[in-house]
Amino acid sequence: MPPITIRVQRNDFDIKAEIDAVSAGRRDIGAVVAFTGICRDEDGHLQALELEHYPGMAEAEIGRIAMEAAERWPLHGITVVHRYGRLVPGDNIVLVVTGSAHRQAAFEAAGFLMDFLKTRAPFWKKEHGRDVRWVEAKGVDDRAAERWK
Amino acid sequence: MPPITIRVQRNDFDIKAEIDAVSAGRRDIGAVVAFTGICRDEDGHLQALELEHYPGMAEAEIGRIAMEAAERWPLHGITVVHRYGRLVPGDNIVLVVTGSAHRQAAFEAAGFLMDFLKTRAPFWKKEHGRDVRWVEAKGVDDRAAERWK
Amino acid sequence: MKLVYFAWVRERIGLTEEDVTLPETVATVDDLLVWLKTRGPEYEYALAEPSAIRVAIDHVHARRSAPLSGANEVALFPPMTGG
Amino acid sequence: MKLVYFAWVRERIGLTEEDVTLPETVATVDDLLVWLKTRGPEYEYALAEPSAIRVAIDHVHARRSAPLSGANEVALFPPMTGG
Repeated sequence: MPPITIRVQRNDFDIKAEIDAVSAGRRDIGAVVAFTGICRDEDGHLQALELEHYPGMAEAEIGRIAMEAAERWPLHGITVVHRYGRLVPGDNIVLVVTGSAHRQAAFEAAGFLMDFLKTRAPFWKKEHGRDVRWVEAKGVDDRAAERWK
Repeated sequence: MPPITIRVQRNDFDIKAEIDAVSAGRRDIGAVVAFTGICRDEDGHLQALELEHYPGMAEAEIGRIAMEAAERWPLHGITVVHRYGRLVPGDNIVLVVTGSAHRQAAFEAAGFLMDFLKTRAPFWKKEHGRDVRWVEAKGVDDRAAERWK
Repeated sequence: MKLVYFAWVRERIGLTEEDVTLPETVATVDDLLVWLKTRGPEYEYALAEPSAIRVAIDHVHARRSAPLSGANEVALFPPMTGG
Repeated sequence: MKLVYFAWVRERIGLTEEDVTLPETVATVDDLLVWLKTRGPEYEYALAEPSAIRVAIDHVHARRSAPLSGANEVALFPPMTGG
Protein backbone atom coordinates (compact mmCIF):
# COMPACT_ATOMS: atom_id res chain seq x y z
CA MET A 1 0.00 0.00 0.00
CA PRO A 2 1.45 3.42 -0.91
CA PRO A 3 1.68 6.29 1.59
CA ILE A 4 -1.76 7.95 1.72
CA THR A 5 -2.20 11.47 3.10
CA ILE A 6 -5.66 12.94 3.62
CA ARG A 7 -6.48 16.31 5.10
CA VAL A 8 -9.69 18.30 5.37
CA GLN A 9 -8.86 21.85 6.33
CA ARG A 10 -10.03 25.46 6.26
CA ASN A 11 -6.65 26.85 5.14
CA ASP A 12 -5.18 26.85 1.68
CA PHE A 13 -2.71 24.13 0.72
CA ASP A 14 0.84 24.33 -0.63
CA ILE A 15 0.86 22.40 -3.92
CA LYS A 16 4.66 22.33 -4.14
CA ALA A 17 5.01 20.95 -0.62
CA GLU A 18 2.37 18.27 -1.28
CA ILE A 19 4.02 17.18 -4.54
CA ASP A 20 7.41 17.06 -2.80
CA ALA A 21 5.96 14.99 0.03
CA VAL A 22 4.88 12.38 -2.54
CA SER A 23 8.03 12.31 -4.66
CA ALA A 24 11.00 13.73 -2.72
CA GLY A 25 13.83 11.34 -1.90
CA ARG A 26 12.44 8.56 -4.10
CA ARG A 27 13.97 7.05 -7.21
CA ASP A 28 10.99 4.95 -8.29
CA ILE A 29 8.49 7.68 -9.17
CA GLY A 30 8.45 8.66 -12.83
CA ALA A 31 5.17 10.54 -12.93
CA VAL A 32 3.31 12.86 -10.57
CA VAL A 33 -0.11 14.25 -11.38
CA ALA A 34 -1.38 17.15 -9.27
CA PHE A 35 -4.98 18.16 -9.81
CA THR A 36 -6.19 21.43 -8.31
CA GLY A 37 -9.89 22.25 -8.17
CA ILE A 38 -10.50 25.98 -8.01
CA CYS A 39 -13.53 28.09 -7.10
CA ARG A 40 -14.84 29.28 -10.46
CA ASP A 41 -17.22 32.13 -11.19
CA GLU A 42 -19.48 30.55 -13.78
CA ASP A 43 -22.00 33.33 -14.41
CA GLY A 44 -20.01 36.43 -13.44
CA HIS A 45 -21.98 36.96 -10.24
CA LEU A 46 -20.40 34.58 -7.71
CA GLN A 47 -19.22 36.41 -4.62
CA ALA A 48 -18.36 33.42 -2.47
CA LEU A 49 -18.76 29.70 -2.10
CA GLU A 50 -19.53 28.24 1.30
CA LEU A 51 -18.28 24.70 1.67
CA GLU A 52 -19.95 22.62 4.35
CA HIS A 53 -18.61 19.17 5.23
CA TYR A 54 -19.26 16.27 7.55
CA PRO A 55 -16.23 16.17 9.87
CA GLY A 56 -15.01 12.65 10.49
CA MET A 57 -16.91 11.11 7.62
CA ALA A 58 -15.22 13.39 5.07
CA GLU A 59 -11.75 12.10 6.02
CA ALA A 60 -13.03 8.50 6.30
CA GLU A 61 -14.76 8.52 2.93
CA ILE A 62 -11.81 10.13 1.13
CA GLY A 63 -9.65 7.46 2.76
CA ARG A 64 -11.86 4.72 1.34
CA ILE A 65 -11.72 6.27 -2.14
CA ALA A 66 -7.91 6.50 -1.87
CA MET A 67 -7.70 2.85 -0.81
CA GLU A 68 -9.71 1.85 -3.87
CA ALA A 69 -7.35 3.85 -6.09
CA ALA A 70 -4.35 2.18 -4.43
CA GLU A 71 -5.85 -1.23 -5.17
CA ARG A 72 -6.56 -0.41 -8.81
CA TRP A 73 -3.29 1.28 -9.82
CA PRO A 74 0.37 0.71 -8.91
CA LEU A 75 0.79 3.99 -7.02
CA HIS A 76 3.71 5.15 -4.90
CA GLY A 77 1.83 7.94 -3.18
CA ILE A 78 -1.63 9.52 -2.86
CA THR A 79 -2.46 12.87 -1.28
CA VAL A 80 -5.88 14.47 -1.05
CA VAL A 81 -6.48 17.85 0.60
CA HIS A 82 -10.01 19.25 0.63
CA ARG A 83 -10.88 22.67 1.98
CA TYR A 84 -14.09 23.80 3.68
CA GLY A 85 -15.43 27.20 4.74
CA ARG A 86 -15.86 30.39 2.75
CA LEU A 87 -14.03 30.61 -0.58
CA VAL A 88 -13.98 33.29 -3.26
CA PRO A 89 -13.45 32.85 -7.03
CA GLY A 90 -9.84 31.88 -7.70
CA ASP A 91 -9.42 30.14 -4.33
CA ASN A 92 -8.23 26.55 -4.27
CA ILE A 93 -10.83 23.98 -3.22
CA VAL A 94 -9.26 20.55 -3.56
CA LEU A 95 -5.88 19.03 -4.34
CA VAL A 96 -5.23 15.47 -5.51
CA VAL A 97 -1.66 14.25 -5.99
CA THR A 98 -0.78 10.82 -7.35
CA GLY A 99 2.69 9.41 -7.89
CA SER A 100 3.56 6.31 -9.90
CA ALA A 101 6.32 4.78 -11.99
CA HIS A 102 4.29 5.49 -15.14
CA ARG A 103 2.14 8.40 -16.26
CA GLN A 104 -0.90 6.35 -17.22
CA ALA A 105 -1.46 5.11 -13.66
CA ALA A 106 -0.91 8.57 -12.16
CA PHE A 107 -3.34 10.20 -14.62
CA GLU A 108 -6.05 7.58 -14.29
CA ALA A 109 -5.86 7.42 -10.49
CA ALA A 110 -6.09 11.22 -10.18
CA GLY A 111 -9.15 11.24 -12.47
CA PHE A 112 -10.71 8.40 -10.48
CA LEU A 113 -10.10 10.17 -7.17
CA MET A 114 -11.68 13.39 -8.44
CA ASP A 115 -14.71 11.61 -9.89
CA PHE A 116 -15.41 9.89 -6.58
CA LEU A 117 -14.63 12.92 -4.43
CA LYS A 118 -17.37 14.68 -6.39
CA THR A 119 -19.96 11.96 -5.91
CA ARG A 120 -19.06 10.34 -2.57
CA ALA A 121 -17.17 12.75 -0.29
CA PRO A 122 -19.58 14.51 2.11
CA PHE A 123 -19.14 18.17 1.07
CA TRP A 124 -21.82 20.60 -0.01
CA LYS A 125 -21.40 23.90 -1.80
CA LYS A 126 -23.60 26.95 -1.24
CA GLU A 127 -23.27 29.79 -3.73
CA HIS A 128 -23.52 33.42 -2.70
CA GLY A 129 -24.19 35.39 -5.86
CA ARG A 130 -27.27 37.09 -7.22
CA ASP A 131 -29.07 34.86 -4.76
CA VAL A 132 -27.98 32.29 -2.21
CA ARG A 133 -28.48 28.70 -3.26
CA TRP A 134 -27.17 25.20 -2.67
CA VAL A 135 -25.33 23.82 -5.67
CA GLU A 136 -27.15 20.85 -7.17
CA ALA A 137 -25.38 17.57 -7.81
CA LYS A 138 -24.65 17.10 -11.50
CA GLY A 139 -25.60 14.15 -13.64
CA VAL A 140 -22.33 14.60 -15.50
CA ASP A 141 -20.46 13.84 -12.28
CA ASP A 142 -22.47 10.67 -11.70
CA ARG A 143 -21.71 9.54 -15.25
CA ALA A 144 -18.01 10.35 -14.77
CA ALA A 145 -17.96 8.11 -11.70
CA GLU A 146 -19.89 5.38 -13.55
CA ARG A 147 -17.12 4.93 -16.10
CA TRP A 148 -14.87 3.28 -13.48
CA LYS A 149 -17.34 0.45 -12.78
CA MET B 1 -6.58 30.65 -28.22
CA PRO B 2 -5.43 30.26 -24.58
CA PRO B 3 -2.08 31.61 -23.35
CA ILE B 4 0.58 29.03 -24.29
CA THR B 5 3.97 29.01 -22.59
CA ILE B 6 6.74 26.73 -23.82
CA ARG B 7 10.26 26.54 -22.48
CA VAL B 8 13.15 24.16 -23.11
CA GLN B 9 15.79 24.69 -20.46
CA ARG B 10 18.68 23.14 -18.59
CA ASN B 11 17.51 24.34 -15.16
CA ASP B 12 14.81 22.88 -12.98
CA PHE B 13 11.33 24.43 -13.04
CA ASP B 14 9.15 25.83 -10.28
CA ILE B 15 5.87 23.91 -10.40
CA LYS B 16 4.06 26.34 -8.09
CA ALA B 17 5.09 29.37 -10.18
CA GLU B 18 4.00 27.63 -13.41
CA ILE B 19 0.61 26.67 -11.97
CA ASP B 20 0.14 30.22 -10.67
CA ALA B 21 1.03 31.65 -14.06
CA VAL B 22 -1.81 29.63 -15.59
CA SER B 23 -4.47 30.27 -12.95
CA ALA B 24 -3.62 33.38 -10.90
CA GLY B 25 -5.94 36.35 -11.23
CA ARG B 26 -8.56 34.42 -13.20
CA ARG B 27 -12.10 33.56 -12.16
CA ASP B 28 -12.91 31.20 -15.04
CA ILE B 29 -10.51 28.32 -14.29
CA GLY B 30 -12.04 25.51 -12.25
CA ALA B 31 -9.41 22.83 -12.84
CA VAL B 32 -5.64 22.79 -13.20
CA VAL B 33 -3.73 19.61 -13.96
CA ALA B 34 0.03 19.66 -13.45
CA PHE B 35 1.94 16.64 -14.72
CA THR B 36 5.56 16.22 -13.68
CA GLY B 37 7.77 13.64 -15.37
CA ILE B 38 10.66 12.60 -13.15
CA CYS B 39 13.93 10.77 -13.82
CA ARG B 40 13.28 7.25 -12.52
CA ASP B 41 15.78 4.56 -11.66
CA GLU B 42 14.10 1.52 -13.16
CA ASP B 43 16.67 -1.19 -12.48
CA GLY B 44 18.51 0.22 -9.47
CA HIS B 45 21.64 1.03 -11.47
CA LEU B 46 20.87 4.35 -13.14
CA GLN B 47 23.46 6.98 -12.29
CA ALA B 48 22.37 9.69 -14.69
CA LEU B 49 20.24 10.44 -17.70
CA GLU B 50 21.61 12.60 -20.48
CA LEU B 51 18.92 14.44 -22.36
CA GLU B 52 19.82 15.61 -25.85
CA HIS B 53 17.45 17.83 -27.80
CA TYR B 54 17.13 19.63 -31.11
CA PRO B 55 17.17 23.34 -30.24
CA GLY B 56 14.63 25.31 -32.22
CA MET B 57 12.66 22.30 -33.36
CA ALA B 58 11.98 21.21 -29.77
CA GLU B 59 10.20 24.48 -28.98
CA ALA B 60 8.47 24.54 -32.37
CA GLU B 61 7.19 20.97 -32.15
CA ILE B 62 5.96 21.37 -28.56
CA GLY B 63 4.21 24.53 -29.77
CA ARG B 64 2.44 22.58 -32.51
CA ILE B 65 1.34 19.91 -30.01
CA ALA B 66 0.05 22.63 -27.66
CA MET B 67 -1.89 24.26 -30.52
CA GLU B 68 -3.54 20.93 -31.30
CA ALA B 69 -4.52 20.55 -27.64
CA ALA B 70 -5.93 24.10 -27.63
CA GLU B 71 -8.05 23.24 -30.68
CA ARG B 72 -9.38 20.03 -29.16
CA TRP B 73 -10.23 21.18 -25.64
CA PRO B 74 -11.62 24.42 -24.17
CA LEU B 75 -8.44 25.37 -22.30
CA HIS B 76 -7.63 28.63 -20.54
CA GLY B 77 -3.90 27.99 -20.33
CA ILE B 78 -1.17 25.56 -21.40
CA THR B 79 2.39 25.45 -20.12
CA VAL B 80 5.08 22.97 -21.12
CA VAL B 81 8.61 23.06 -19.71
CA HIS B 82 11.08 20.40 -20.85
CA ARG B 83 14.58 20.09 -19.47
CA TYR B 84 17.72 18.88 -21.22
CA GLY B 85 21.22 18.04 -20.03
CA ARG B 86 22.37 15.69 -17.29
CA LEU B 87 19.75 14.53 -14.78
CA VAL B 88 19.93 12.12 -11.87
CA PRO B 89 17.16 9.91 -10.46
CA GLY B 90 14.58 12.08 -8.71
CA ASP B 91 15.23 15.09 -10.95
CA ASN B 92 12.34 16.68 -12.79
CA ILE B 93 12.33 16.18 -16.58
CA VAL B 94 9.13 17.68 -17.90
CA LEU B 95 6.18 19.73 -16.67
CA VAL B 96 2.80 20.06 -18.36
CA VAL B 97 0.17 22.37 -16.89
CA THR B 98 -3.35 22.70 -18.30
CA GLY B 99 -6.11 24.94 -16.99
CA SER B 100 -9.78 24.75 -17.92
CA ALA B 101 -13.24 25.45 -16.59
CA HIS B 102 -13.79 21.72 -16.13
CA ARG B 103 -11.59 18.88 -14.95
CA GLN B 104 -12.25 16.54 -17.86
CA ALA B 105 -10.72 18.94 -20.40
CA ALA B 106 -7.71 19.66 -18.16
CA PHE B 107 -7.04 15.94 -17.56
CA GLU B 108 -7.46 14.89 -21.17
CA ALA B 109 -5.38 17.74 -22.58
CA ALA B 110 -2.53 17.02 -20.15
CA GLY B 111 -2.59 13.33 -21.12
CA PHE B 112 -2.65 14.24 -24.81
CA LEU B 113 0.28 16.65 -24.42
CA MET B 114 2.38 14.04 -22.62
CA ASP B 115 1.58 11.31 -25.15
CA PHE B 116 2.70 13.52 -28.03
CA LEU B 117 5.71 14.97 -26.21
CA LYS B 118 6.89 11.37 -25.88
CA THR B 119 6.44 10.51 -29.53
CA ARG B 120 6.96 13.80 -31.38
CA ALA B 121 9.16 16.21 -29.39
CA PRO B 122 12.82 15.91 -30.49
CA PHE B 123 14.46 14.73 -27.27
CA TRP B 124 16.62 11.65 -26.75
CA LYS B 125 17.61 10.01 -23.49
CA LYS B 126 20.93 8.32 -22.88
CA GLU B 127 21.22 6.22 -19.75
CA HIS B 128 24.40 6.04 -17.71
CA GLY B 129 24.11 2.95 -15.55
CA ARG B 130 25.77 -0.44 -15.68
CA ASP B 131 26.48 0.52 -19.24
CA VAL B 132 25.81 3.59 -21.34
CA ARG B 133 22.97 3.22 -23.80
CA TRP B 134 20.40 5.23 -25.73
CA VAL B 135 16.88 4.63 -24.45
CA GLU B 136 14.73 2.94 -27.09
CA ALA B 137 11.36 4.36 -28.08
CA LYS B 138 8.54 2.33 -26.60
CA GLY B 139 5.66 0.76 -28.46
CA VAL B 140 3.47 1.58 -25.48
CA ASP B 141 4.08 5.29 -26.11
CA ASP B 142 3.14 4.97 -29.78
CA ARG B 143 -0.07 3.20 -28.78
CA ALA B 144 -0.82 5.88 -26.17
CA ALA B 145 -0.50 8.53 -28.88
CA GLU B 146 -2.64 6.45 -31.29
CA ARG B 147 -5.66 6.65 -28.98
CA TRP B 148 -6.16 10.35 -29.78
CA LYS B 149 -6.64 9.75 -33.52
CA MET C 1 -29.31 7.33 18.51
CA LYS C 2 -27.79 10.54 17.26
CA LEU C 3 -29.08 12.11 14.07
CA VAL C 4 -26.99 14.70 12.21
CA TYR C 5 -28.10 16.87 9.30
CA PHE C 6 -26.18 18.73 6.60
CA ALA C 7 -26.71 21.39 3.94
CA TRP C 8 -30.35 22.08 3.05
CA VAL C 9 -31.57 19.10 5.06
CA ARG C 10 -30.07 20.82 8.13
CA GLU C 11 -31.54 24.18 7.17
CA ARG C 12 -35.02 22.81 6.51
CA ILE C 13 -35.18 20.74 9.70
CA GLY C 14 -33.63 23.64 11.60
CA LEU C 15 -31.24 21.46 13.60
CA THR C 16 -27.64 20.36 13.15
CA GLU C 17 -28.17 17.28 15.30
CA GLU C 18 -30.49 15.66 17.80
CA ASP C 19 -30.77 12.55 19.91
CA VAL C 20 -33.78 10.36 19.20
CA THR C 21 -35.19 7.16 20.59
CA LEU C 22 -36.55 5.12 17.72
CA PRO C 23 -39.87 3.27 17.97
CA GLU C 24 -39.37 -0.48 17.73
CA THR C 25 -40.99 -0.51 14.28
CA VAL C 26 -38.11 1.55 12.81
CA ALA C 27 -35.55 -1.04 11.70
CA THR C 28 -34.04 0.29 8.46
CA VAL C 29 -32.95 3.57 6.85
CA ASP C 30 -36.20 3.57 4.89
CA ASP C 31 -38.24 3.17 8.08
CA LEU C 32 -36.31 6.07 9.63
CA LEU C 33 -37.14 8.41 6.75
CA VAL C 34 -40.83 7.51 6.93
CA TRP C 35 -40.92 7.96 10.73
CA LEU C 36 -39.01 11.28 10.67
CA LYS C 37 -41.58 12.79 8.30
CA THR C 38 -44.26 12.29 10.97
CA ARG C 39 -42.34 14.48 13.43
CA GLY C 40 -43.50 17.83 12.07
CA PRO C 41 -43.80 20.08 9.02
CA GLU C 42 -40.07 20.96 9.00
CA TYR C 43 -39.22 17.25 8.66
CA GLU C 44 -41.92 16.80 6.06
CA TYR C 45 -40.42 19.71 4.09
CA ALA C 46 -36.83 18.49 4.40
CA LEU C 47 -37.69 14.91 3.45
CA ALA C 48 -40.42 15.62 0.90
CA GLU C 49 -38.36 14.03 -1.87
CA PRO C 50 -36.83 10.93 -0.28
CA SER C 51 -34.86 10.17 -3.48
CA ALA C 52 -32.89 13.41 -2.90
CA ILE C 53 -31.78 12.29 0.56
CA ARG C 54 -28.53 10.45 1.18
CA VAL C 55 -27.91 8.59 4.43
CA ALA C 56 -24.75 7.54 6.24
CA ILE C 57 -24.51 5.24 9.23
CA ASP C 58 -21.49 5.85 11.43
CA HIS C 59 -19.64 7.71 8.67
CA VAL C 60 -20.36 5.14 5.93
CA HIS C 61 -22.82 5.64 3.06
CA ALA C 62 -25.86 3.40 3.63
CA ARG C 63 -28.57 2.01 1.35
CA ARG C 64 -32.27 2.39 2.11
CA SER C 65 -32.50 -1.22 3.22
CA ALA C 66 -29.58 -0.96 5.67
CA PRO C 67 -30.48 -1.95 9.25
CA LEU C 68 -30.11 0.67 11.97
CA SER C 69 -29.36 -1.74 14.80
CA GLY C 70 -26.09 -0.85 16.47
CA ALA C 71 -25.85 2.53 14.77
CA ASN C 72 -24.52 5.38 16.90
CA GLU C 73 -24.79 8.22 14.43
CA VAL C 74 -27.02 8.46 11.39
CA ALA C 75 -26.53 11.38 8.99
CA LEU C 76 -29.02 12.76 6.46
CA PHE C 77 -27.89 15.06 3.67
CA PRO C 78 -28.47 15.95 0.01
CA PRO C 79 -26.38 14.53 -2.85
CA MET C 80 -22.79 15.66 -2.41
CA THR C 81 -21.29 18.57 -4.36
CA GLY C 82 -17.66 18.65 -3.20
CA GLY C 83 -14.50 18.25 -5.16
CA MET D 1 21.84 22.32 -47.56
CA LYS D 2 22.64 21.81 -43.92
CA LEU D 3 22.32 18.36 -42.40
CA VAL D 4 22.10 17.95 -38.62
CA TYR D 5 22.28 14.72 -36.66
CA PHE D 6 21.14 13.75 -33.17
CA ALA D 7 21.58 10.98 -30.59
CA TRP D 8 23.04 7.74 -31.98
CA VAL D 9 22.73 8.94 -35.57
CA ARG D 10 25.11 11.76 -34.61
CA GLU D 11 27.42 9.40 -32.76
CA ARG D 12 27.59 6.86 -35.58
CA ILE D 13 28.15 9.41 -38.33
CA GLY D 14 30.60 11.22 -36.08
CA LEU D 15 29.31 14.69 -36.93
CA THR D 16 26.78 17.03 -35.37
CA GLU D 17 26.20 18.81 -38.67
CA GLU D 18 27.57 19.32 -42.15
CA ASP D 19 26.84 21.24 -45.32
CA VAL D 20 26.17 19.16 -48.40
CA THR D 21 25.43 19.81 -52.03
CA LEU D 22 22.89 17.26 -53.19
CA PRO D 23 23.16 15.57 -56.59
CA GLU D 24 20.26 16.47 -58.82
CA THR D 25 18.85 12.95 -58.51
CA VAL D 26 18.17 13.48 -54.77
CA ALA D 27 14.68 14.95 -54.63
CA THR D 28 13.00 13.43 -51.57
CA VAL D 29 13.82 12.37 -48.01
CA ASP D 30 13.99 8.78 -49.21
CA ASP D 31 16.48 9.74 -51.93
CA LEU D 32 18.57 11.53 -49.32
CA LEU D 33 18.80 8.47 -47.07
CA VAL D 34 19.85 6.28 -50.01
CA TRP D 35 22.45 8.80 -51.15
CA LEU D 36 23.89 9.39 -47.67
CA LYS D 37 24.57 5.67 -47.25
CA THR D 38 26.95 5.84 -50.21
CA ARG D 39 29.10 8.45 -48.47
CA GLY D 40 31.06 6.02 -46.28
CA PRO D 41 30.91 3.20 -43.72
CA GLU D 42 29.93 5.55 -40.85
CA TYR D 43 26.84 6.63 -42.82
CA GLU D 44 26.10 3.06 -43.76
CA TYR D 45 26.28 2.09 -40.07
CA ALA D 46 24.13 5.01 -38.90
CA LEU D 47 21.47 4.46 -41.58
CA ALA D 48 21.56 0.67 -41.75
CA GLU D 49 17.96 0.45 -40.59
CA PRO D 50 16.16 3.21 -42.47
CA SER D 51 12.92 2.46 -40.60
CA ALA D 52 14.65 3.56 -37.36
CA ILE D 53 15.49 6.98 -38.79
CA ARG D 54 13.24 10.00 -38.37
CA VAL D 55 13.67 13.08 -40.53
CA ALA D 56 12.72 16.72 -40.04
CA ILE D 57 12.84 19.45 -42.67
CA ASP D 58 13.30 22.95 -41.27
CA HIS D 59 12.14 21.87 -37.79
CA VAL D 60 9.05 19.98 -39.00
CA HIS D 61 8.70 16.18 -39.07
CA ALA D 62 8.79 14.94 -42.66
CA ARG D 63 7.62 11.78 -44.40
CA ARG D 64 9.88 9.73 -46.65
CA SER D 65 8.18 11.08 -49.74
CA ALA D 66 8.60 14.73 -48.72
CA PRO D 67 10.46 16.86 -51.30
CA LEU D 68 13.71 18.49 -50.27
CA SER D 69 13.47 21.48 -52.58
CA GLY D 70 13.70 24.72 -50.64
CA ALA D 71 14.89 22.99 -47.47
CA ASN D 72 17.54 24.83 -45.47
CA GLU D 73 18.11 22.33 -42.68
CA VAL D 74 17.38 18.61 -42.71
CA ALA D 75 17.71 16.67 -39.46
CA LEU D 76 18.21 12.92 -39.05
CA PHE D 77 17.62 11.26 -35.69
CA PRO D 78 16.28 8.11 -34.04
CA PRO D 79 12.71 7.80 -32.72
CA MET D 80 12.23 10.30 -29.92
CA THR D 81 12.38 9.38 -26.24
CA GLY D 82 11.63 12.62 -24.44
CA GLY D 83 8.82 13.44 -22.05
